[in-house]
Amino acid sequence: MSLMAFMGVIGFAVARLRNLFGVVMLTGIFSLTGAVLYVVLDAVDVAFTEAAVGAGIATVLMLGTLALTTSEEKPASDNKPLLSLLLVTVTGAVLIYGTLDMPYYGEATAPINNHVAPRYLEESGREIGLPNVVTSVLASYRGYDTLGETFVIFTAACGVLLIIGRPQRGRRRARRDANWDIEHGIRKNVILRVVSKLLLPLILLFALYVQWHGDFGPGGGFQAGVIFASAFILYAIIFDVDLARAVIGPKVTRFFLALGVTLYAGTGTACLLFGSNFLDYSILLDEQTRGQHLGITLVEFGVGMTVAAAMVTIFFTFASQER
Amino acid sequence: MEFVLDVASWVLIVVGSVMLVIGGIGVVRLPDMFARMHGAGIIDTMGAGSILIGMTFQAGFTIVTVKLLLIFVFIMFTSPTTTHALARAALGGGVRPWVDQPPEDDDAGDGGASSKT
Amino acid sequence: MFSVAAVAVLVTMVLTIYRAIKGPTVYDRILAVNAFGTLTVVLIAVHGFLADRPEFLDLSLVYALINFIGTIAVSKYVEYSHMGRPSGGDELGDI
Amino acid sequence: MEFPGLFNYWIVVVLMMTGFYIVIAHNNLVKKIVGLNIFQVSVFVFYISMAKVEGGTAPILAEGIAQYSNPLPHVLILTAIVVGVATTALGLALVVRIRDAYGTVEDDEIEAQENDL
Repeated sequence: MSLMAFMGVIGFAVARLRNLFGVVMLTGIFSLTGAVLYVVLDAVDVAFTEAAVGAGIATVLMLGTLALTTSEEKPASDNKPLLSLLLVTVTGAVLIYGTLDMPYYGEATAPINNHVAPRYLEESGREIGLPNVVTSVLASYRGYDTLGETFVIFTAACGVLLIIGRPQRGRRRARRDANWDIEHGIRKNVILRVVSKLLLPLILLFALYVQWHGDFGPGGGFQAGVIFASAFILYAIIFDVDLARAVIGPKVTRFFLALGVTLYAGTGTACLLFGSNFLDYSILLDEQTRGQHLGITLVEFGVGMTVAAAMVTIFFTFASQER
Repeated sequence: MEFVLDVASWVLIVVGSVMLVIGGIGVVRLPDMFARMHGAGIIDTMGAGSILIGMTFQAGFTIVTVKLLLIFVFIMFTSPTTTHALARAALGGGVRPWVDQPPEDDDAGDGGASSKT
Repeated sequence: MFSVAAVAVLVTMVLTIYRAIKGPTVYDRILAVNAFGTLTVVLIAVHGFLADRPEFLDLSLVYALINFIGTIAVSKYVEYSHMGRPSGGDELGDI
Repeated sequence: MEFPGLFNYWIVVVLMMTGFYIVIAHNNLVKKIVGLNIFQVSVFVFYISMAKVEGGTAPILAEGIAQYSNPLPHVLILTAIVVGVATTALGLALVVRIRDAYGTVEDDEIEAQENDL
């Protein structure tokens, strides 16, 4: 079954040499297939993230860029393809040669499954007390790592703001006619408006569920943040970016962007102040598992905030550019 | 009781599977974009819908059933909406329904129907 | 029983992928992606039952959600930015 | 149990090379970013297929399950996906900015303009 999914993946991986819009659509399918594959390979949390990110945000961002640039790729003028094809084939052959020494798929004795992983699986139930091992590893055992990743997201959002966030010599969308909008915009579409209004609170509620339920099932800060952001993105799409900006302004998003990272790092520092190691939450409450649980909840909340704010910021920055 | 539920879910899932494939063939074989939407509609409603309902019979009264029903309701809401938005976009973008005999407006399909108030 | 559904979903996926790759207009592609998303929802749910751990349905729910948002975004993009703002959607009724 | 064998990894290599090819052989910057994405996904799939243990299930502890898949690569990839989209956004922002400055997103045209200066 997983093989079937794989076959599908190759199918359009090969067929992706087309006009850019088609390419973006195929990327959407590509990511959907990838997510199914992750589910089949037992990585439910990863599939969750891919679901929230790949099919939604990534596609929307790509489209935003296409709207700002061009949707047709110009045919290549030089005759590089042969050379590149050769290079690619050679590299691929070398890599395939490299895989010949690898342990077979699904082998429990493979080195990757035999060092820290069994410890996580056996001990995390006692040490952290959460059923979802992925969350335990993410937020507690490898908390440093996740802190770094959160900072990367924070930095990326800052970078987007720095590069295209500033109004540039009248390029910024001139506040357009409110009348035009009411008469012609997508807002006129009553069905879309009504259905989205119905769905928006559900999406937000679901995001919160994912956020707080991430300790017990698939989910957590990263996924919840993206889903939360997608609610605002939906609002901005159906209504208008300016209106959405009025709901959640640039100052608010920037504030939460910073607050999330601060919460994460602050939790770590609090552990330090209580006399333990950085990001060792056991000290926070009298009992080890309760302390861990509190720490993980706080940290995941921080991650969720940063991710949500970063995604909203990035989307709004793209959407409020004018060609 | 167990047996009845099993039979019911079997029937629903098999019907759903058949409908999925029919819808898929429709998406591939029908002549134009608006007609293909009908194929996609079958996938979304009859196919996905009956498979999800069939699975609720297997799940019993648990949180799983609730989630399945939630997904079902969700698809029932979003699928027509997206189809509508898409048909509008296509019509606005200059795609015209493929009509055999031009005078008969009924052939315009749901793309045409959606533009009536 | 669930394997029947899984096979049907996979077959249908292949058909929609064909349409997505071939699709003469962009709208065909969007349609195919949307249908593919629904199929993903079903496949993940079915896989949960196949693997005897059906508690991961949150995933399908997210898909149903995100698929909606994605398709709306794409429709908006082709309807308003492709053709330029002033002329888009003028001739349609006032739905 | 011979069949899956190394097959997954070969597919990963094929995908990775597809992405690589797109990055080096195409001039359009957006297309290059799509290529990078494919490359990235191939790495994700690689990690996740290494984490799969035969007979294991998702690493969410439950009663009566003895064998779980390896959670560690899941963690790494989970964060990598979100970071990936954030960096993709950064890349796309750069593309938008480049189009502002040069009026094109084709690599060779940009190079030609640079040479003209």
